[in-house]
Amino acid sequence: MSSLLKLNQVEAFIQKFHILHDISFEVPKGGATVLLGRNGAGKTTTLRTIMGLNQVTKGSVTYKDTNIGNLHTHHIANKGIGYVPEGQGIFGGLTVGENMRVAMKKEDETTTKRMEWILELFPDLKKFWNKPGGQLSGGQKQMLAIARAYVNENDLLLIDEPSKGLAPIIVDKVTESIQQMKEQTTILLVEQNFVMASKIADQFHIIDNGQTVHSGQMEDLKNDKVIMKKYLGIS
Amino acid sequence: MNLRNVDKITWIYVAISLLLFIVPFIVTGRSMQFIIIQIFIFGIFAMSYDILLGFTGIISFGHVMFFGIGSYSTAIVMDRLEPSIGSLLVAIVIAVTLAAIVSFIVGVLTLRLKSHFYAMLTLALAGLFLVAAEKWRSVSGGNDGFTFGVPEFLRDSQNLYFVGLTAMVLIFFGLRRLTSSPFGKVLMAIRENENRIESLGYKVLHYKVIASIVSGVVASLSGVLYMLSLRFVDTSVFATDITIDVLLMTIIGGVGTLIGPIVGAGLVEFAHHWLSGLSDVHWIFERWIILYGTVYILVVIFFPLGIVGTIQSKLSTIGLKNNGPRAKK
Amino acid sequence: MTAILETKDLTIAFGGHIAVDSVSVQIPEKMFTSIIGPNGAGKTTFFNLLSGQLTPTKGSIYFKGNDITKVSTTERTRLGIGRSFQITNVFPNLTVLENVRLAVQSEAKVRYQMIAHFLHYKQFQNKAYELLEKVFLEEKKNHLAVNLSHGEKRKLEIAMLLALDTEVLLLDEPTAGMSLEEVPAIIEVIKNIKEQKERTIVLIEHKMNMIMDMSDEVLVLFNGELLARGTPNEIIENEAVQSAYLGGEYDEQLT
Amino acid sequence: DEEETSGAPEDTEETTDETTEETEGTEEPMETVKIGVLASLTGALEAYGKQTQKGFELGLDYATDGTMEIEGKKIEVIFEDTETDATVARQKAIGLLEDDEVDFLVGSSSSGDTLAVTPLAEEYERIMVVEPAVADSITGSEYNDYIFRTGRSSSQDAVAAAAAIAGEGVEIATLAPDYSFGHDGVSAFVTAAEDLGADIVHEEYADQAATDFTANIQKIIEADPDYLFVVWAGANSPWNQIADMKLQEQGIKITTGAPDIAALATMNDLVGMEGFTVYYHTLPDNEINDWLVEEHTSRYDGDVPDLFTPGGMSAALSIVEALKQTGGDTNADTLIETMEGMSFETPKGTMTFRPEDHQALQSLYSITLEESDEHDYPIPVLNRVLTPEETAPPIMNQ
Amino acid sequence: MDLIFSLFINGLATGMLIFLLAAGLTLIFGLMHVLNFAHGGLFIWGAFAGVWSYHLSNSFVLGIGVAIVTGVLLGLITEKLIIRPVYGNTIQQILITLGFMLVLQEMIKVVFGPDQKAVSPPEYLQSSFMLGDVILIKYRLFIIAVGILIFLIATFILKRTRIGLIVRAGVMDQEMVQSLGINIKLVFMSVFMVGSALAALSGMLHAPYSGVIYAEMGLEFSILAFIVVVIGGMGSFTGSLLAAILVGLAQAFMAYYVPSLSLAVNMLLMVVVLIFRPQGLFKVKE
Ligand SMILES: Nc1ncnc2c1ncn2[C@@H]1O[C@H](COP(=O)(O)OP(=O)(O)OP(=O)(O)O)[C@@H](O)[C@H]1O
Ligand SMILES: Nc1ncnc2c1ncn2[C@@H]1O[C@H](COP(=O)(O)OP(=O)(O)OP(=O)(O)O)[C@@H](O)[C@H]1O
Ligand SMILES: [Mg+2]
Ligand SMILES: [Mg+2]
Repeated sequence: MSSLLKLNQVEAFIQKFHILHDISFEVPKGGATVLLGRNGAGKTTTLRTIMGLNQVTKGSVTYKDTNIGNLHTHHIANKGIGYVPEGQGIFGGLTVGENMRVAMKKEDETTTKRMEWILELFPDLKKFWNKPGGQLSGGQKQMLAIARAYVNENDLLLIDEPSKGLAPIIVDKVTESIQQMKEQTTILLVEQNFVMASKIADQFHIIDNGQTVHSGQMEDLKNDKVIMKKYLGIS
Repeated sequence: MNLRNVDKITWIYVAISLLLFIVPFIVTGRSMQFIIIQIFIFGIFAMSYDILLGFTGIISFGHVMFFGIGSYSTAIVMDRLEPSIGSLLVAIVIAVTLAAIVSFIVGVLTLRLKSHFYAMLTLALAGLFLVAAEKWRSVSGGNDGFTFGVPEFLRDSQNLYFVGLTAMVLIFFGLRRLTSSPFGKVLMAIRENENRIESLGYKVLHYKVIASIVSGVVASLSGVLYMLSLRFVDTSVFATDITIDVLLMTIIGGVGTLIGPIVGAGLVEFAHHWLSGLSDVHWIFERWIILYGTVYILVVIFFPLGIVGTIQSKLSTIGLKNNGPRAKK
Repeated sequence: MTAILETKDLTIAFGGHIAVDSVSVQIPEKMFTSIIGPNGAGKTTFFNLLSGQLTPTKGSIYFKGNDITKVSTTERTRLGIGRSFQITNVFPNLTVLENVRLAVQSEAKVRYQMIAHFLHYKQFQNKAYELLEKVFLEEKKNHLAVNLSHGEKRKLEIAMLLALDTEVLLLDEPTAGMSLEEVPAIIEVIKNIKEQKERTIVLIEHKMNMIMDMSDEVLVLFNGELLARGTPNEIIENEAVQSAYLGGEYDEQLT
Repeated sequence: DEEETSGAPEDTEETTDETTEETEGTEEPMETVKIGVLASLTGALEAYGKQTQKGFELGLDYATDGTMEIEGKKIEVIFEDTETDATVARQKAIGLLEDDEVDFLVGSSSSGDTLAVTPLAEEYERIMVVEPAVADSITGSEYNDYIFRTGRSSSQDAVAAAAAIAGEGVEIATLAPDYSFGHDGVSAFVTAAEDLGADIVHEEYADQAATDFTANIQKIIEADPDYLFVVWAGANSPWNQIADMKLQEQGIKITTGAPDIAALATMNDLVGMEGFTVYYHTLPDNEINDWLVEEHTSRYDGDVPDLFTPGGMSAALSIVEALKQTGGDTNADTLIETMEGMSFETPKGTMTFRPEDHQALQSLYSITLEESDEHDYPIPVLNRVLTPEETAPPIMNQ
Repeated sequence: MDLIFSLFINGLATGMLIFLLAAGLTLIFGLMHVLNFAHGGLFIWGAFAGVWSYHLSNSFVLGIGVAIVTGVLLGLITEKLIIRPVYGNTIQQILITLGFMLVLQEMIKVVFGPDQKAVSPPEYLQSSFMLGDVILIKYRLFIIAVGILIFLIATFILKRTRIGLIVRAGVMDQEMVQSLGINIKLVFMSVFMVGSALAALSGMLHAPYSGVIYAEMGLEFSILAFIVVVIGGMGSFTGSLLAAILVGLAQAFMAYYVPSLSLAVNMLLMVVVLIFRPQGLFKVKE
């Protein structure tokens, strides 16, 4: 299986702090991969490093067989990588519609179609189309952040904790939408909601203290009590 | 940080202050003493600005109004009464009272206006003071200004030096205490996140107003000293240029450090003195102001947090590393 | 049982949008009340009204029988209503310890002390440290809050709220984004507070198992209105709640 | 900030000089007379400061025939830049007095700088020759015995202006910047003009930094005077708006003090204006001026001396003359005694320090602005010389 | 009536001139939130370079062209060397741009000499004509026209393209904008260059208006521009236009009716506006 994205012994610093020590994993084309780990393990930092928001100080990040480790963020994004950041990254002063417009790379028919699909998925966004993003509720912001990533045609989607702050009913919807997305796009997910993660992901990697410590198929993990307990605290 | 540690720093400051008391016996040139006195004066003024900018996060473009209030109170009292220590005290009382009243009002306005809007409003208020000084010519002497005498004792440059230094040292230790008190910690929190502090049970407005008053009063004292050193007043004591100067001193030294503004004042005064002196050396330095401007640019590039701020943060990261917050198991 | 907090006809409109619509509830003293509801139902807004961040367009709020509708945020905190925030809201360039210490200091009512050095208040430092231990954040005490990971910031939020030691604790999705292993521990902390110190707790959460496990009573908000209230079991059985919130046969209901 | 210059002329000059020897012992290292000159050598008033500086240097050269010696003493000059900042001026002055131990102070380009320094002259008992600061208070309310002014004062300007245009029944309006300089100038003018029988029909003050003067000019049009007397200084000026508003076409004649050459260039629309000036190089008719023009032109690339150049020269000439008369004695009391009432020759003719307030009485020039083929600015053409007696301002230091 | 009309038209022209001054700053300060004290430096450079070439070639249009090019180039240099390291940090911006302002201002004297320079409008824009009793100054009508033109173009561009949105988004969260595939650095640089070009253009247009240019005018006028941008409401062209006209009219009417307060008119206006509208005339959503 050819891998779409491959991290090889990646190290990264934030300012003077050494955060990522040795991150190595592959994301196969098609399907979904989830990163698991405790708070502060380095999951978010890993995604940010892939996006070029942190410098890779050692190791390599290979995407479609090219090293993207030292590219500018916008170049990386333009290679077809979409990103839903942890803090949602909503432009508070812009309306929901404007937030979407900033994200839209082109305005053609497919985009319009996607737009329709998105608004069906998150009717709240339609309802609050002209409301400043900063005034949305926490969950609505989360929806907007996901919607922004959905609107473009991407080859890879990096999604950081999509379920955070969402009502169960919306979590179901988002889960379903990611499952749909999987058909055209590869997904790399960070998620604490284990139920959701196991519904979506095919394989997992566990990060602990800035290192990838365990990998495998999601199917197997559900039954692997030892790993679950050791790294995820689930018993 | 522990007590012993803090004491060490305090001792260093005390030692430096004592050293400064010896300086006039070594540097006897009045002209150089005059420059150093200006550093004391602007050091005080810049510290007062730091209370606003560095500790409370308020940018004001009109801080000079308090300096001007201090200046005119002194000048007018000295001119109208006889130049004695008694009238100096009267002048200080008037200066402090006026500054407190004005800074109270200005401080209350921080409630309504945020960041740039507040900055511009203060610019406007200081501008109105300038216009008032210009217009009320019978009292202020207007743009031409007037000269006046000062108490005999302060006519001596050395004495003035000691008075300026003492004032600066006292104010420095006072403000340092203030900023490291529980009150000061709340100010810093306001700078960081004004909205959050309310839901911790603190009244933002009270703190801002108190900070504004402290800052205004201290600034007016620097105005008083300025007059003692200059013995001449004109409307330029309300000019925006002075706000800009003091802003620069504060930033160059490092905001939120208190000692930084003094260092900044020293650096600005000496850089100014030295660079402008270059023009006597060679005609090529006729445009020394270009070099002076370049100094500012270089400071930002090499000392992004100001001189003291940058050094402090270098030291503290070393400290943090030793503490090993993220010990790898 | 007496109500420590009570709202009457509480309403707020943002422009034309009514975010909280005539909500009248009593929050019983020393109980654990949870608020659930779809995203945008008005839960956080309701908290904002209780804590004074927002002023209602209509209706009033009573704390221990006194009308506090016009009382400021600061005063409400001092009276005994503390809250945590859904979107993390800390002091970014202060250290973790200093963040908590500010709350401890407020609780100790040392507010305008300008003369004494902070280090004379050693007990604040210790208390803050203890609280950090409770939320598993003591290792990060000297880090600037801005450098924390998301989950760590959530913990800091909780520590600050605990430090205030108010009679009422309003918790807005405290465990969102917190890792699985720590959620139970944090829940434990919250429960202990309620039981040992006899506090009143109001919690907004989307994690149903948590709600079921902890709540004495659950309020359901929907489109700004109080849709239902009852014990956790009653609520989970409620069909309206199921379709609007929990999923299942939801379909077009939300629009 | 600056105030004195451009709109009205100022300054005077004079010279004398001497190169002497007085001593016989050539072995001995020669004694020196030190002079500290304060001027704005950078900043907004830089052009004026530089004129003073050049004038002063030329003055010494002229007076000592280039030897830089007087009564057997070497003359040493130190120029300091006040940056048009009172604090800097004071600091530099202290430096000059203390560290360099100068015998004379000269300066400066701004009244504020000057007033910050004059008390030092008294304190250190050194003579200060004020040039070209114009504020009346320098020789008025802030006067002290050590101050002598070769520059003309605001009131002198005003009196000159009045002499140039006022007469029985003439109706005059004034326009001036709304600060001390403008108010001083106007009030002195009003007194002088009314003495000459004129009627002041309107006084208009405008924000000096304003972009738009049309509202002010509108009011003047409504007052419908025969003359509009403008006191102005500083780069930002109302001239082109006065032209745009067609005052001259509406029968209102403009009069003002002609400024320095750079500013004259902004007055092209005012050709035909009658006014006065402190100096323009073609106006005075005397040997010193001829020398000044020639020497200045050859030294500075063909540039003629400008508004304040002769002032700088006069300051130098007055000092040399005084030294000559005291035989090189720099004792301040002796000098004061000598200089009070002393007359000295300058590029502007004879000047005399009035004993009462030490203001140098001097000639000013009544002129008309005329177009010139050689220059891209209108040139002042002499109507008549206003004599020192005519332009003597009231004594204001009592 | 004539009087009021005359005051109005002159006030309007002043307002438009001030708007031109503030237009560049509306982008740089209002939209990008860069507290650029060197704006006045760009303004004087536009004025001096433009006037120099105008006088050399006798073509006013060429002068305008040169001013704009100067603005663009200086904008490029300024953004790359001075502003880029300090985006988002107001305190550093103050220091570095003030330093740069000193350099720019003093360099003017090195290049063009320290003297003030007289400037008059080209023949075809000179003088004035009378409409009844009202004097209409040609150059002012020209300024009004240019002001309206710039306003329309700017509004059109900001409304019709994503650029305004992207800049505002970029100010709120640079990283996120980049993550959306936008080269925000390039966008910021371009906007900064346009803002600088506007500053330089207004310097050039201002020159014949006041009849004289001098190095110190930069700081003086940039304060006016800051006032306008802030009371207009930070980043709104409509706001800046309105604020500028308000300032222009206030100056004209106060100078006529309450002359004793005309020194204070800008400041008073700002105090009044900010007390009643703490967010400026046109509140831009934060
Ligand atoms: N800006 C920063 N400066 C210094 N340290 C940082 C910074 N951002 C994150 N860290 C540290 O890096 C580590 C990893 O953070 P990261 O955000 O990647 O964690 P995470 O696995 O996403 O955690 P969470 O589940 O809480 O979101 C944490 O220990 C955090 O404190
Ligand atoms: N300041 C505001 N201005 C305008 N509308 C607002 C504001 N705050 C909240 N709203 C709107 O009010 C509604 C309720 O928001 P609220 O934040 O209370 O929802 P919530 O129940 O907490 O949702 P979530 O579970 O997503 O956090 C939302 O539609 C939101 O867009
Ligand atoms: Mg994370
Ligand atoms: Mg919420």
